[in-house]
Amino acid sequence: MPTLTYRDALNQALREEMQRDPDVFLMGEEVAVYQGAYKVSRGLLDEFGPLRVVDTPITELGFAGVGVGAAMVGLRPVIEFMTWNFALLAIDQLVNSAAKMRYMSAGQVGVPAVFRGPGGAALQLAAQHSQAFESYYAHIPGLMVVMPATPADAKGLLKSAIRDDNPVVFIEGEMLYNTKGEVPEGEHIVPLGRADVKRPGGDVTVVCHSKTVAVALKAAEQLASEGVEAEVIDLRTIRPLDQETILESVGRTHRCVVAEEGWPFAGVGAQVVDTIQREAFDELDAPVLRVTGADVPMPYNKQLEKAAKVDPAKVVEAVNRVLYKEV
Amino acid sequence: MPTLTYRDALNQALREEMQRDPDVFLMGEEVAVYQGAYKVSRGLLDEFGPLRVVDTPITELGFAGVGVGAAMVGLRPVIEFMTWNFALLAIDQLVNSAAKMRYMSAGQVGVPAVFRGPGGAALQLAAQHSQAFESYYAHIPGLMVVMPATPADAKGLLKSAIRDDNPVVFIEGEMLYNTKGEVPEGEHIVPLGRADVKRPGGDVTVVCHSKTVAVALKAAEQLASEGVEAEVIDLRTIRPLDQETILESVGRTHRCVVAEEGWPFAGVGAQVVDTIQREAFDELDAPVLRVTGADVPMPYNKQLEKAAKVDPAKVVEAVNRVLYKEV
Amino acid sequence: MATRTRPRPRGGLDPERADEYRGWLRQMLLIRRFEEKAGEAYSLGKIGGFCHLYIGQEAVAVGSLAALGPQDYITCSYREHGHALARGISARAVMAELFGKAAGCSGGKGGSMHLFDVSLGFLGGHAIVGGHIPLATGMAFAAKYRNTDQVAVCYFGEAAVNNGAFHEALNMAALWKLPAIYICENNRYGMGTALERASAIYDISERACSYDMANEVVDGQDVLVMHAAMERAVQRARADKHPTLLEVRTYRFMGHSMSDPIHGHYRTREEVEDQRKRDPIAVWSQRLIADGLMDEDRIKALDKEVMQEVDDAYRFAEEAPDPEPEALFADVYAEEKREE
Amino acid sequence: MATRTRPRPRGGLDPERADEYRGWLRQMLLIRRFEEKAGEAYSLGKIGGFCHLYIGQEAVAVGSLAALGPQDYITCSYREHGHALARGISARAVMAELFGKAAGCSGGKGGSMHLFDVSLGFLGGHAIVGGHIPLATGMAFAAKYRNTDQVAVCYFGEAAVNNGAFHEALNMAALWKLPAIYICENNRYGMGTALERASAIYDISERACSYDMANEVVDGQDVLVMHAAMERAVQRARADKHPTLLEVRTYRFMGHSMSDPIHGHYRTREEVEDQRKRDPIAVWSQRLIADGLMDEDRIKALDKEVMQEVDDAYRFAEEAPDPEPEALFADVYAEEKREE
Ligand SMILES: Cc1ncc(C[n+]2csc(CCOP(=O)(O)OP(=O)(O)O)c2C)c(N)n1
Ligand SMILES: Cc1ncc(C[n+]2csc(CCOP(=O)(O)OP(=O)(O)O)c2C)c(N)n1
Ligand SMILES: [Mg+2]
Ligand SMILES: [Mg+2]
Repeated sequence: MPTLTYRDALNQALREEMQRDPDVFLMGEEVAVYQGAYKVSRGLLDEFGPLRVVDTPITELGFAGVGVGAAMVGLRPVIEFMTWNFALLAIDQLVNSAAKMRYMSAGQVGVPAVFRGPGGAALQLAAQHSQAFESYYAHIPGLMVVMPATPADAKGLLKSAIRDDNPVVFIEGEMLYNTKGEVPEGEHIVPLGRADVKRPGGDVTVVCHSKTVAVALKAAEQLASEGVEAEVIDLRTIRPLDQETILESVGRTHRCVVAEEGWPFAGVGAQVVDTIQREAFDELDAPVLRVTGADVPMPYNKQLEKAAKVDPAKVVEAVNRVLYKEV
Repeated sequence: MPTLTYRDALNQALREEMQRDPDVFLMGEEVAVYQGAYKVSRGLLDEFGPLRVVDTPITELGFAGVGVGAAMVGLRPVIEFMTWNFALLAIDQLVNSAAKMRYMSAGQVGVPAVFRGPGGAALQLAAQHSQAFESYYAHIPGLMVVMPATPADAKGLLKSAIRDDNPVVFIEGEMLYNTKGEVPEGEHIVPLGRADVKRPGGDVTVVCHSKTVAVALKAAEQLASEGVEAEVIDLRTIRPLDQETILESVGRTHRCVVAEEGWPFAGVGAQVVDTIQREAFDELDAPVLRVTGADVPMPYNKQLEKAAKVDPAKVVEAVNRVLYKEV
Repeated sequence: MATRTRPRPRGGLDPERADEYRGWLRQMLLIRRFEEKAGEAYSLGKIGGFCHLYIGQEAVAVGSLAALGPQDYITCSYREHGHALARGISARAVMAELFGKAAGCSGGKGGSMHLFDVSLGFLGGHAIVGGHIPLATGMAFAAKYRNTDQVAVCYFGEAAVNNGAFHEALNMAALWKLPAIYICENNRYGMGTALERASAIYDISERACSYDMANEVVDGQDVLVMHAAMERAVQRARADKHPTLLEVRTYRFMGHSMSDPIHGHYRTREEVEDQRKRDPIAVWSQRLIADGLMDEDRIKALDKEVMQEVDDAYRFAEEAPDPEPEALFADVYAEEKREE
Repeated sequence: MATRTRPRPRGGLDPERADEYRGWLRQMLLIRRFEEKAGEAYSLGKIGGFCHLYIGQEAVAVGSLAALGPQDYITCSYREHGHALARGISARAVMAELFGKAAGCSGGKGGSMHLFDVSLGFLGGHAIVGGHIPLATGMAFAAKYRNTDQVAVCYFGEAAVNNGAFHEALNMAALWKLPAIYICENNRYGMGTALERASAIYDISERACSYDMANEVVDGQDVLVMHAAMERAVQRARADKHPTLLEVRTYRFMGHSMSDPIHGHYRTREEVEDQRKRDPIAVWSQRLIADGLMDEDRIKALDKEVMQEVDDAYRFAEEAPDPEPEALFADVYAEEKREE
């Protein structure tokens, strides 16, 4: 199987879906001539031309709405936000237009659009450019929220997202774009709504998604060296949440830690905790603990930023606490 | 003590604070000439004039930013959103400007502004006008989130919010404006960050806020008639969350139900559940259950809307479940 | 392009088009009677939520929609009963929607502010001011993308032009040469705020200069003038693939919504009385009579006919069943996603 | 109001103002050398995140800020090193901020895109395109509210004018007659997108017509022209309480940020070379020499002097300590809220 970067896996998914379906087009800032701010759309303008790979002015609200409108009449737009930080300007169109159109029209008008781009922090981009908003979109009935952690999932999930008839919020990671992994060629589809056990283990369940998957896997390695087998569950799709996979694992391990890049208050992890304590109350031998980004705006300084982010040590420490291990 | 409506209590707080501090002004759509879309600002234009009670164009993003800018140089704006549904257009200014300015400037520039207006559903206003977004703002470090449920709290909390040096998101309820209650005259201050036990009880804790407080109290009455004493805790301030009051109560009742108007996924209730199971794991005799709005866009039809909303029966049912009562 | 106000077409009405002209009068009468009935039903509590009547602006929807084809796309604000009727959604389906019934054009789930009929290209009533302007722009983009001759028309009020969504959308439509027609129904007020207190310039059409977009100021109380201006805009969109901004001068005879008095803090009774003198239905009736295409009696008969249609719609809406309880959880996601 | 391009002021430079004129050259040189050093430091990994250099646009910040008083408010985009230095924040404080050090003007927590110095009315670098335009408008509102003679100045790029925030803010500023000056630094590109591919009209200044706002097109490569235009705008704001939109034509000699090549997909090497011929520092140096207020040697000496200042700032930044770990949780809320 060929090895690709996460970036090229996304590029491959876009290219294949645009070849497959003439209704699919890509629109956003710098996606065409500039080949993408993060080069995810490299080569697409040459292959598909300016009508299907469209550069926009800096108008997140406007072009998100253009995407919704085009989807309302049957096209399949892939709308790129240069980063999800800027999508706050467009959230009205996602929440009030995309997520509600099918319902308000009693099923007459769907919005088969994908909204994608990198979310969360990169390196030293400071407060306004380092935010994880998945909980905002996962809060909304009518939206799907997908966050691939590996190149293979990036390709398979983006293809599913583009073919899905619902508005899909697809959040990538700037820090993931250069990561490499094996990616099946051609028709590789990863269904939406299914979590993936990235590492099996029987002592504790670690639920994570996107960038925290690599963090959890590192933590799991260290824990293994200490004789603790952690099962690492990558949610992959945040909404709808794959409760079965989570509950099945916690039913075996009786202990759980939930890691996410974002802020703690009403984050995705809070929902995972709510689900587990409700559905598996009697299974739990310890409270479910969360590892999140520090509850502060992201500072620019390198050391402070490092301290604010989730890392393997923090996950290991939380696992030891749910195992009531003195360290 | 005089009896006032929630609306007039807010009006009184605005008037008193504007009399007290010349830096306080009110800005928003229809707040001046029209006397407020919901008449909360009735009479203020006459008393304070057009420079301190300012009608704006329909530009939520713009006038929210104007408020933040004015606050950055020391004024104390009270920015009214006709409803919080429309504030989605302005959320970039709340999250990226208001919440982060103090941090990005290392404490040099604060934003002592209040953003207020009604949130949640009224009656048959349908999908785009019936949404509860408190979890969005409570997710953000740098913001305070306040939601009064009674006229007295409305006055006391709004006065505190206006005097607070942080950006405060102050969410009212259209369905609360006409509710009546005793309101202390003059200097009545309710501190931010403190929940309030609206009804004491020893069998189960019901955590609620804003409109669900009245719902919970009705449920508590019915439960009392069935011999169950529910303690009703009104959060009042969502961020910062008053953990002590919640945990002290659950420590006595060992059972808890959390009610909120909004959607379930990553709602405020999810955070309350996360906090309780983490801090009071060994105290719990049952999982904490949540009662939320249905996980759908709000339908227009009256019956469907009713079915989508939180009501006393749903709270009673959840309480019976955490009490493992067969009914 | 400069702002132009075209003179009212000179000379007599073309007798060849008599039926079409009478049809316009019928549509305006239907909207008027329908709205009166809706107001009545609202007062009786049969209609809930917000209800924004179109009385006084009928000539805008009727004159402009008459210039479109069945393939075109239409989006409106929450004040869209008139547009829905003029586009051909039945009075029964619209009234049933206002009553929240399953037989409503949005299955009772949308209500007054969210009327849809995809078979007619009627793509909503939208309740976030300015929010549907980018949507219409996206529909125009789709027409260009598919290289069809479709036109996307967007109706909004004059208060929406100050909103960022208007600015962002019109710039893209002009930049990309999209077949879009933006119809600003300038009824002088956004709720209680007069245009002059919300916009730095009072000629909305001049906003088009920021995008080098074709624009016209149109008398919205004269259906013939409205129709002529719309035909020019449609031609520009279909043939030349150029968008247009039409500023249509009209007036709302009723309050902003049913919960707003007709005159109050923001406008005087005198002003409203004065405006009522140019009732679009009277203006057109007189023109048809003057040109001998109608007479008082035939107009009375026509009015009677539409009143019956409205009464029938009212009865239908009253008797129609509510949606099934299961409808609450339907249509959140596409079929196969239903379970989630 | 119509768009006007004023001719380059005629006649010789006023010898009385020689020191001021030399000061402008010194500031431009300081910014140039500072940016060159910052670019160097970035390549060495001493500066992280995004770093947007101001090289080529120096005359805009220097010429315009020279027309302000100490009481005025300034807000900028993320490309604000030059404005910070021209306003008087020390090279040490700015460089230390880029290095993320506690001695930086934002305590090391803001970085290149978020420079602040409240004592100088320098209220940020902001990184959401268009986001600070309403903020500046609010500061102008505060000046009017307090009835002071303050002016609020906002710097942004030409790509920001397509954003809704620009539209909403300028309409309010004109509607309310606020003492605001909006300076659009038109360097022809927003990242890799040429103005012509993002805006339906190419004369940004004409956007002011939508708000009946005073406006000028200004040659941003000539500091004297920039200063004269700014003086007119300041007068208009302070005395007449009218806002102004200045479209300043300039050019970015470097890439959009340190991670963007100088020329690439979106502009040719030839274009950049050609533009460099009107280097604002060369233009002003020649003028001063021509008018006998400076000579080659004195300019060399001045350049040496600022280089030393920059080297000192660099050393200072390198040796300065990082913020204390506790700084992570400080400044989220006002003091008394600190614990939360
Ligand atoms: C973004 C947003 N802000 C505020 C409102 C509340 N609101 C509903 S209609 C309206 C006035 C709109 O006036 P105009 O655009 O002129 O349309 P008209 O009602 O006159 O037809 C306002 C402020 C809203 N629906 N959306
Ligand atoms: C709302 C938003 N969208 C996108 C971006 C990413 N971005 C940063 S700078 C930039 C280009 C801005 O160009 P211009 O306004 O001309 O300023 P210049 O960089 O030329 O000084 C873009 C797209 C952003 N920071 N904010
Ligand atoms: Mg209007
Ligand atoms: Mg630029």
